[in-house]
Order: sequence, then C-alpha cells, then structure tokens
Amino acid sequence: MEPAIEVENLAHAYPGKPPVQAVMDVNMVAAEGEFVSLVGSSGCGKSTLLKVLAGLIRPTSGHASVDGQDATQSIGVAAYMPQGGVLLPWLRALANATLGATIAGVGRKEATSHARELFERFGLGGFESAWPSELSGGMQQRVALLRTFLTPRSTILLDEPFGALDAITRREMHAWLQDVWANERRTVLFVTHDVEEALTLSDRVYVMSKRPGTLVAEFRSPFPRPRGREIQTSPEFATLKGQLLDALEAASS
Amino acid sequence: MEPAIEVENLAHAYPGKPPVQAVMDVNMVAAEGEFVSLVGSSGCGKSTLLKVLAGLIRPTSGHASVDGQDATQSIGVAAYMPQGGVLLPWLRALANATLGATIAGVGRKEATSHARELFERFGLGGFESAWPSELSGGMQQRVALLRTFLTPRSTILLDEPFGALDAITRREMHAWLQDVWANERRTVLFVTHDVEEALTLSDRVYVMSKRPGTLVAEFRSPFPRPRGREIQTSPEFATLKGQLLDALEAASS
Amino acid sequence: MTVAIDLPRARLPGAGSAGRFLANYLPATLLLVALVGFWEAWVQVRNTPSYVLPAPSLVWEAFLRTRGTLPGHTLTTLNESLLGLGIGALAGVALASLMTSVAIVRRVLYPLMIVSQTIPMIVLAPLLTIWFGFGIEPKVVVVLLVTFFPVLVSTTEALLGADRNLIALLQSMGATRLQTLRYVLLPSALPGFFAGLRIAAAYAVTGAVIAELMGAQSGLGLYITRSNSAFRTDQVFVGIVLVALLSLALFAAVHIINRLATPWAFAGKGDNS
Amino acid sequence: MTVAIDLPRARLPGAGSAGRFLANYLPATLLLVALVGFWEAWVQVRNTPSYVLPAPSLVWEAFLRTRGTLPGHTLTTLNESLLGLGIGALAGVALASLMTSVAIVRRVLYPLMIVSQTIPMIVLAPLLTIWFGFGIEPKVVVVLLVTFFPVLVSTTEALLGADRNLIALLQSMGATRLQTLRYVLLPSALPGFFAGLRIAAAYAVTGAVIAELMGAQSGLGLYITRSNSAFRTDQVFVGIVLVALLSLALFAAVHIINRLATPWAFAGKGDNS
Amino acid sequence: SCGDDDGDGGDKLTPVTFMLDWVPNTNHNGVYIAKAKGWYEEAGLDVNIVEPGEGGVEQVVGNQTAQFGISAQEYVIPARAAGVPVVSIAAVIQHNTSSLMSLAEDGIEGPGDLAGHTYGGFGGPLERALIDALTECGGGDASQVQYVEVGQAEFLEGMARNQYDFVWIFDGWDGVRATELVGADVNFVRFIDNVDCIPDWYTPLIITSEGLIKDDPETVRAFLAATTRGYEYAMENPDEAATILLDAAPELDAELVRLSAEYLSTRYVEPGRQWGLQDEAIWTRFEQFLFDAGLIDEQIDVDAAYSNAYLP
Ligand SMILES: Nc1ncnc2c1ncn2[C@@H]1O[C@H](COP(=O)(O)OP(=O)(O)OP(=O)(O)O)[C@@H](O)[C@H]1O
Ligand SMILES: Nc1ncnc2c1ncn2[C@@H]1O[C@H](COP(=O)(O)OP(=O)(O)OP(=O)(O)O)[C@@H](O)[C@H]1O
Ligand SMILES: [Mg+2]
Ligand SMILES: [Mg+2]
Repeated sequence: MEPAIEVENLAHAYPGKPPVQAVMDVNMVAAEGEFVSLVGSSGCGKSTLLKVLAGLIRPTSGHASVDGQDATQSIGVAAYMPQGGVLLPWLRALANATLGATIAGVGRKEATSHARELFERFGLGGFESAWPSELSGGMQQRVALLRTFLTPRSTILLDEPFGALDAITRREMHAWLQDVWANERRTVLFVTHDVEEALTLSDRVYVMSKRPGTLVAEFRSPFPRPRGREIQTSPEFATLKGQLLDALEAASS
Repeated sequence: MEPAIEVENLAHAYPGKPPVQAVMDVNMVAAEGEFVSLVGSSGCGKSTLLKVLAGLIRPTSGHASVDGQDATQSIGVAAYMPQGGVLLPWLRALANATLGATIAGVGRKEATSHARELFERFGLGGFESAWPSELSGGMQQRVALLRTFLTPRSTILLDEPFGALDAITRREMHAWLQDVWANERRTVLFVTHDVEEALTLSDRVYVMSKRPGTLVAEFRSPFPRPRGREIQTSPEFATLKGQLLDALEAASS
Repeated sequence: MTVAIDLPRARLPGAGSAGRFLANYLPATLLLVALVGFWEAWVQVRNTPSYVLPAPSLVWEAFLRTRGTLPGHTLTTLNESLLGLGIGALAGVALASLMTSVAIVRRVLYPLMIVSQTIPMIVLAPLLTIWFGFGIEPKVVVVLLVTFFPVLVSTTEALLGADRNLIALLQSMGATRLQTLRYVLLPSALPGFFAGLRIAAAYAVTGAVIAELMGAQSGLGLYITRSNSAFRTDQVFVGIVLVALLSLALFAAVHIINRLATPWAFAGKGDNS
Repeated sequence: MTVAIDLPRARLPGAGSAGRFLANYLPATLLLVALVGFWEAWVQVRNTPSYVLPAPSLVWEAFLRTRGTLPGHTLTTLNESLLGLGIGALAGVALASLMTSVAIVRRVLYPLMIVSQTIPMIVLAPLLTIWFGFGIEPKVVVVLLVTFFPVLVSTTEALLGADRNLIALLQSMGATRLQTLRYVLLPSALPGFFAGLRIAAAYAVTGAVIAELMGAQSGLGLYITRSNSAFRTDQVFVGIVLVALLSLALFAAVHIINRLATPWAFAGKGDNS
Repeated sequence: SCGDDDGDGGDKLTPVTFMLDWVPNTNHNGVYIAKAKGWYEEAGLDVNIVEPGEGGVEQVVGNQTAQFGISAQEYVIPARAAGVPVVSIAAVIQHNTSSLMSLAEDGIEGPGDLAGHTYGGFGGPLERALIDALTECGGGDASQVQYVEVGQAEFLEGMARNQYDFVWIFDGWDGVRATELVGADVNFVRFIDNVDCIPDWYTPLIITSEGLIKDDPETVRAFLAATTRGYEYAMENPDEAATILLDAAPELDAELVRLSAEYLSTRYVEPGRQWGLQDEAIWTRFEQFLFDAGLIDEQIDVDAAYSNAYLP
C-alpha cells in the first residue's frame, strides 16, 4: 500500500536578499491511518513543510505527495489547520466551523447538526453565533480545529492546534482526538511544540533540526491506547520523553 | 508599601444578548517586584483581566490599580503583551521590537542597540529587517515579548507569551526571563496555560475558575532560584505541580 | 465599555434612543442653522445683489413659488440617479471581480476604464443622444459612467488587499475561485466597496443633473439651467439645495446599508481583541 | 513560488526584466491596437460621417496639423491638474484624520463635504471667477474640489476600519493620539488612501479641462471647446486622447508611489502566512 | 401632458423632435405657441420639444436624431464646412440682435471707444474678428483692446468689479434685463448699427437635415407652416406669447419673459415681409467674413446651406 504522505528530498527557500532556506533534504512518510507528529525548534521550518503538503507553497525542489496526489501540483487534498487557527471574521462561530465541510460539498444541514454536537463537547456551547472577535484565543483555536475535522478528508494536517489551550482543556481535547482517530483512522500529521503531547497522541514522532530544517530523528511511541494520565506518568513514558527532549535539544543547537 | 497590582471585587460583562459575564469577584494583589502567574481554563477570563489592568477595558464594576494608578482611568501604566503578540505589519522586526520604547520616549539609538543585542539572544539574529509576515509564528511571539520588555515600565503584563514556542526555545526564554527579572525586579503578571512554566517562573500562582472567572486558589512556589531542570524534575516540584493541576481541574469543571 | 478607543466607539450603530440620535445630529443641524443665519445676515448687511448670492429668505420664497413643478423634476432626477447608481455599482463590482481574478484582464481593462472617465461631456453628449435618444437612457448611462468607476477602483484595491492567510485557508480547502470570491474576497472587499459606493452616491445626482443638459423634458438639471438663463439665482439655489439633499439621502442610505451588511465590524465592541 | 494564489502574485512588482514588462503590457497594447484598427475599419465601412466619429487616421492628421500649439495647452492643463491633485490629496488626508479623531467633527463635516460635491459648475464658475480671477487659481480650486473628496472618503473609511487590536496595542503603550495616528491609523489607511488617490488621479485632468471652460487663455479644455465650436471633431479627439494619456500617466504614477510606500504589502510573497 | 393626444384626431400623427439651442426663451415663442394652440397637430405632427441642447444641436439634427432644431448662422456654416448636412429653413429674427454692452461709467459710446478697454468673453475666434473689425471701423486701434476669457460669468458683477469692461449680449434677453429689470446704467454698441463694418447675420435659425428634406419634404413644409403661424401670432400677441412660454417653462422669470416678448414682437420681421425669409446677400457676406477671418478653411456652397422653399 502506498503511504498517505510521502516527502522526498524536499527543500524550500523563501526568496529574498539573502533567501531564507527554510527546509532542506526532508524525507518522510506517513502510512494510511497513521498519527505522526513533528517537533522542532521555533523557526525551523515546520509550518513551511505543512504548507507544502497543503499545496500552498511550491517547494524549490523535491517531491511531496498526499494520498497519491502530487502536493506540488494540487491543493485541497488534505484538511489543513494553519498555525494560529485563522477564522473568517465575517462568519459566526458555527458557520466558521462548518466552512470546510460546506466547501467540500457536505450538505449544510448535516454539517451544522454535526458541528452543534461538537460545540458542546468542545466547551463552546452557547457561542454558536458569536463572532470570532468575541471568542477568547483558545476558543478560536478550538473552532478552527473543529472546522478541520469536519472537512471530509482522509489526511489531516494540524499546525500547533493546541498552542493556546490550558492543560485541562488540552487534556480533554487529547481524549477527544484519540477517540475520533481510533474510530475514523484518518492519517494525521501533527505539528506541536509539546513533546509530551506528541508522545501521547502519535504513532511516530519526527524531530526537525534548526533551520534549514531537516528531519534528524524519529521516535516510535509504543504505548497502548487510549493513553491517559497513567501512561503519561509512567517511567517508560518519562524515559522516552527525556530522550525525545535530548534529541530536540541536540537538533536545536 | 503599596502593592504594584491591586484588584478588588472586579467584574466585567461583555455587552450582548445575553451579555457574557467574563470575570466576577476578582480580588488579587502583586507586590512590587513580585512575579505572579495566572492559570485557568480557556475562555475563563484571563485575557479580560489583563486588558482591564492594561486600561483597555473599563470593567462593569470593581476596582483595579497598577503602580498606584487607577487602571480604570488610565492607560499605558504597565507594559502589556497581548495574547498572540500582535505586531505592526508595516514595521520591520527591529522597529516592532523598539516600538514600546520609542513611544515611551527612549532615544531611538539606545533602544535599537539594546534590541539588536537581544535579537541575537532570542535566536532572531539575521531577521532584524524582516517583515512580520516573513517570520514564523514563534519568531513573531519573541519579537512581541522583546518589545514588551524594552518598554520602560516597572510592571509587566504578559498574556501567554510562550504559547507558540517549542520546549527548547521556551526553556531558553525561561532562563533569560529569570535572569532579567532577577536583575531588574520588575513586577510581572504572567498568564500561561502551562502549569510547569507557572511554577518555574513565579513567586505565586493564582488559579481562575471557569467563566465567570474568579480566583479560586493561590499557590506559592517556594523553590530557590534560578530554577533549572533539576528543580523541575525534583519530587517536590512534581507534587506541587500535581496539586496545582488538581486545583485547576477542580476549577475548570 | 472601552475606555480609550474613540474610533471604534464612534462607529457603533447609533441604535435606539432618540437622545442618542439627537446627540449625533444636533451639532450638524446647529452648524447648518448658524451658517444659514450668517449667510442671511451677510447678504443683508453687505447688500449683495441677489443675482450674485440670494439671501436664504429669497431662496425659500423661490421654493414656495415654484413648488408646483418641483416634485416632478425631483422625481425624474431621483429616478435617473438611482437607476444609474444601481447599475453602476453592479457593473463596478462585476468588473472588479473579473479584473482581480484574471491579471491580464486587469492590465487590459484598467487603462480603458480610466479613459472612460476622461471623455468630456461635450463629446459624449451628441454621441449618447444619437445612440440613446432623448429618454431616460442617456442620463442613466451618464450616471452609470460616473458611478461605476469609484466602485470599481476601491473594490479592486480592496480585493487585491484581501488577507492572504484567509485566501490560503480557502484554497487549502479546495475552494473554487467562485467560493474563494464569495467567502473571502467579497466580504473583505466590503469596506472598500462601500467607500467607493459612498463616493459614487455623492456623484450620482450631480451626474444626472449634468446629463439633463444633453436634452431633457424634465429634471432638476432642467430646472436649474432654465432658472439660470432667466437670471433667477434664487431658483438656482433651490435646485442646488434639492440636489444636495438628494445626494445626502443617497449617501445616508449607503451608510445604513453598509452597517447592515457588515455586522461583524461592529461586534466585539466591549473589547479590543 | 506560490502555486495557487493568483491574486497576490499578480501584485508582485513587475520588477526588473524587459520580458516581464512586455508580458505585463503587451496584452493591453495589442488590444489597443486592435481597437483602433476596428474603429478605423468600422468608420470606413459604415461610412460614418466624421462629425459623428472621425477615423483614427483623421485624428492623427489633426494631431500633426495642430501639434505646434499642443505642448503649450498640455503643459497648462498638466500644471493645473498636478497642483490641484496634490493640494486635494493633502486636504483629503488632513480632513480624514480630523474627522476620524473627533466624532463630532465627522458628523458636522461629512454632510458639508458631500454638499461640496453636488454644487454644479454653473453656479460655481461665476463665483470662482469673482473670487479668484482668471488665472490658474480657479482651475486649481476646481481640481482640488474634484479630487479631495474621493481621497477624503476612502481614507476616512480606511481609518475607521483600522485593526482595533493594533490601536489597543498602541494605547496600552500610552501612545498619544498623534502617535496612534502615525503608527497605526495612517499606515493601515494607506491602501484606502491610495484607492481614493487613484480615483482622484483619474478625475484630476478632466477637472482641469472642465475648469478651463470657465475662461482660460490656454489648456486642453480650451483646445477642445474651440475645436468643438468649429465642428473639428477630429481635433476634439486629439484633445481627448491627450487628456486620456495625461490621466493614465497620473494613475500610473499613483500606482508606483503606492508600491514604494507600502513595501510590506509585497513582502512574504513566497508564502501565504 | 405634452404630446400625447390619444386617438381623438383619427389620423396618425408624425412624431417630430425639435431641439432647442438653449433653455426655452422668447426666441422660441412661435414654436411653443404653435404647439399650445394645437396647430402642429392640425398639420399632422406630434412635436416633442427637447432642451437645452448643449449636446450639439447640429450633429443631432444632421444625424436626424432630432428632425428640427434651433441653430445660428455662425454654427451652420462651420458645421456644413465640416460636412454636417444641416440646412437652415427659416430665420427666426430678421436681423442680428447682438450688442457689446458696457457700464456707462466707462464711456464707450461708439465702436472706436472699445480701444483701451477689456473684453470679457468666451474666447472664440469669431468674437475677436468682429471686435477688431468694429474697433478699426470706429477709428480705434484694435490692438488696444484687451481680452479675458470669462466663460459663464455673471457679467454685470464682473463689470462692476472692473474685471472687464464690455461683454457680448443679446438685446432681447440680457439687454432687456440689464436696462429694464436691473436698471443698470449701460451703453450698447449694437452690431446692427455698424453693418458698414461688420456683416449682419442671422442668429436664431430653424434647421433641419438634408436627409429629411429629401425623404419627407411634406413634413418640413407642414412644420414650417404651423411654426410661421406661431411666430405671426407672437408678433401680434406678445403678452399671450409670454404666458404660453411661461406655462411650458414656469421656472423662467415672468417679468423678463414678458419684457423680452414685447421687445422681440417688433423685431421678428419687418412689417410687410414674410416671417422666416432669408436673404442670399446676408448668407454670402457672413460666409465671406468667416472665411476671411480664418474661421473656416474652405468656402462652402451658400445656396445649399439655406432654403426659403419650405416656407408657406
Ligand atoms: N470582545 C468580546 N466580546 C464579547 N465577548 C467576549 C469578548 N472577548 C472575550 N469575550 C468572552 O469573554 C470570555 C472570556 O474571554 P477571555 O479572552 O478573557 O478568556 P481567556 O481566559 O483569555 O481564554 P484563553 O485562554 O482561551 O485565551 C469568553 O467567554 C469570551 O467569549
Ligand atoms: N513568507 C515568508 N517569507 C520569508 N521567509 C519566511 C516566510 N515564512 C517563513 N519564513 C522563514 O522561514 C523559516 C521557517 O519558518 P516556519 O514558519 O516554517 O517555522 P516553524 O518551524 O513553523 O516555526 P514556529 O514554531 O515558530 O511556528 C523562518 O526562518 C522564517 O523566518
Ligand atoms: Mg510554525
Ligand atoms: Mg486569553
């Protein structure tokens, strides 16, 4: 079976004087239904890689494909949540959440009723018709996450989806995410700066070196699912987390 | 000596149908030179409280003062970093970093030379003349943090300043922040969703309940400074962190 | 609630109370009354001949004297203005959408559009009459020509200035050009569109009045030129006041539609986030 | 580098190579040539009388015939246009700043500004000559009156639409009104200002031409009316072409200044973040 | 209202558009009378009057967008020189009624006094040629006349402010107003008093197109017949003529219209002569004047430019 995400010798430099070589020699895969995370220091090129996969940037060289389609030629193959969420200021929260589904041709009724349920579960109940500017930072981020998952795509690209969430809300979101992933088995590529989060959610974790970003290490997270607090507090988890942090530190210096 | 920050029976409701009661019955203090953190679940009203202290929102009732000035009547008393950082798109990175100092009347030369040094230390070397849109999310956040610290105010309000930073960069920023704070002893009110971060940096940590947000618990972080990895991995730290998480969980449900 | 932000507060809909309404429009009204009073006094004291500047009282008399014919003239002009403005706004938005989605079209059309604004009436008038006759059509065409341009330019610039993050988001969803237009480009172009429409609204009535000089049976333009040729400066001023009032009404209508069409711009007002 | 975003790409400065330049302007030029060819053919085939629409070849002949006097006329008109546009733009920005910082001023002035756009030339012309005589001044005043308004309206709307987060940021720094204006309001109003200035630039030359009808010793308006009263439609078209070229040149100048003044709008172009 | 008489006449009326050169004024009296009295309908015409015709009456009539219009000899000649196929078919007023008006204080008693004074005008070449000729003829030095282009100015005010000293006016309208309405103390140098030096010429003319004359001469005849009746009526009943005009254009100044109608009633045509007749001599002399002054590049065939053949 072909991998859902495949990246070969990818490099991208942003034009300028001098150009900024964001990523270089990136090689990675994600199997269908796999949950893969990407960690790396700030500014190393994680978002750049995701934008390439989302079809938004044509890389300077190399190859990238998503679900068998050439990501440098097509767009909209994967569901993509950009860093910071990004909501349309002129749509109310609920309409923002269903936007991806609507664009993909899902019936408005169906999308809306699905979104309504999730609003409750996401702690957004009562804010369905709030404007984005009336939501707190974390609430906006959850609406964007909702939107991404309501988009009917088999591959999902998430760029720091929980950056603005507190520990408790984040834990709830983790539980939900593991749930959904277990049921639907969509392929997920997940950018995070939280090592613990990466190990909790992923099958595998890639570590990206500092700019020009390239993948320097790969960890497998072997723990049984669902992974709750017990696993996170287990010594094995702590050890692996330590190793991952070390790798990250080595990659960032 | 009067406290640097003093909040009494503060309440704020955003107008609307129905109005959103963001915070209620908030009482808190921060002594001069104290480092105080605020944790709480997403949407509970942390940013609202900071905006009141920054003078940007006039609360529906209650009293708040910063450095002896009534925060409901004056503006610009504290240096404030809004959630998400917020840079001016038409200023290059360096000019954004010196903006607060410039507005406060610091000479351009002085501000610039100070900022240049910190750019290196913040891992932003070489990006002095980049436009904000050419910076990664985490780089933008660091520029905003820099701007806040270069603003010559004795009280600093930080709203999730490290939300977009990876573990390693974040650790570097922690080290820097402890350094600066030890030297300059400015009063800091620090909103974060990371409990560990709060305990590492703070003298005291307030826990805010879910909306309408009110302060339900207060923790003292007794560890000797500077607090590095050893302290974070000590059992005492783990215990306190567990208690704080429990309090947060209780406050959020 | 906001303490320090005067600007956004000033934009809040003046919803509701008569008191608020008064507070909003009293200063303008007072100034107007003062100006008119000053004008009357000036004319009386300086003894300015009425064919140079008639006193407001004379203008009022002229209004009463000719009020029988005024409704007809006003309606004609209003008709021409509204039709022309409506078609002009539609044409402006359509052209702007076209020009921003296909760069070549923009490069080809923009110069032509500018040229369309530079053709003097003196040349256009006989051609328009020859093509469209003496009915309402040539006037509507003139109003259209006057009004589509501001709408076109400011909508185009607003479309080009749309947030690239939002466009990228829509594209990452596989949105078609049309969907991107509908969900991102048009909403973010609304402020620009309305700025253009405001300018256009201020010009529409004047455009109709000018067009009536090409040959008409009725209209405020006719009323004004007839009065002018008879040296009835007082009546000329009646005509001008009516033109100004019509223009103000159109402008105010655009303002109200703008508010209704962009509710999000007035949300989150208890805050600055 | 961007794959899918046509819009922003289309905005990139056409920097550098002659090839790029050609690619940019070839379509417009080709279309223009085609249009002129079609026009010539149409007139020849339909035998349209030249008083209705002269053939381009006739217009060219008229240009050659009168080229001695044309530079003088053109310079006069250009002078009036540039001066009026410059002062008008300054006045528009100043008024917009004033109107947005003090809500009452806006409520009082906005209606007056609209009224200023509705006063027909027929009334204004005699007054202007009485006040300003027959020199360049009354023409500059007319151009000013025509051009300040689009700048005023779109700058005002852009100022009112400035990002409240940024305003709040500046205020939290204790910025004065002037500092907020300088660091947030004016930069974020630049796109709107330039949209208004574009519209104004397209009107400036036409405004000067119209003003010259009030009485002038030189200028393209004079050239056009003289030619028109002699039924020299071919010369009238020479005048129009010159007016159009001047307008296009002004428009293009605004475009270039816009690019230079807002470099950040063209940055981060290899990306959409 | 105007023009729509639903079906009581039986025969279908021929629709005809008549385009004015300006807003309605006493020059147009005959047309308004014929329309108000139903004489056009009797002649089988449904006449629709459009104003104010700043959009080039000659082009519009030449193109038959309007069938008839008001023009003047100084427009018909260059229009024909430029190929616009218009033909003058009636002179509304038999002689030129233009004058140069000045404030009495400037002491311009005759054409020679124009020298040393400033003319405020439209900047047309015809003005200069005429004023030069007048000045020289009165013994003045034409190079001593100054010119300013004032466009549409309120000339009494301009002269009072000494921005210029004399202007070109039409006796039957501006002249009547200045002397009888405003009561200004003014002098006139009348063109008609100086026909030794400058040509007399027809100012208001009724024009039609060569095409209509060729295709439908009957309509032209019918129109002129009814129009002639109208002007004859205006000569006899100036007061009623004024009333009819005011009904059609109530915005006009009633007093001015009445004074003007009274003034013109004796000037449309000399007693005993048929209204509308045009003299070849006047056409030829004025055409020659225009050519000599360089206002037309080539001379035109004067005979084709006007016709008395369609007058009743
Ligand atoms: N401008 C506004 N208008 C109306 N409601 C608002 C506005 N800003 C915030 N709110 C509401 O006030 C509540 C508190 O918001 P606030 O931004 O203070 O939360 P927070 O604690 O900072 O959350 P987060 O951690 O997600 O940033 C939320 O329910 C939010 O919906
Ligand atoms: N539009 C752009 N134009 C020029 N340079 C850019 C642009 N976007 C990003 N860069 C540069 O590319 C590098 C990588 O950026 P990227 O956003 O991919 O980092 P990241 O790993 O996502 O960082 P973070 O964790 O801070 O979000 C950075 O050095 C940044 O300055
Ligand atoms: Mg990133
Ligand atoms: Mg917040």
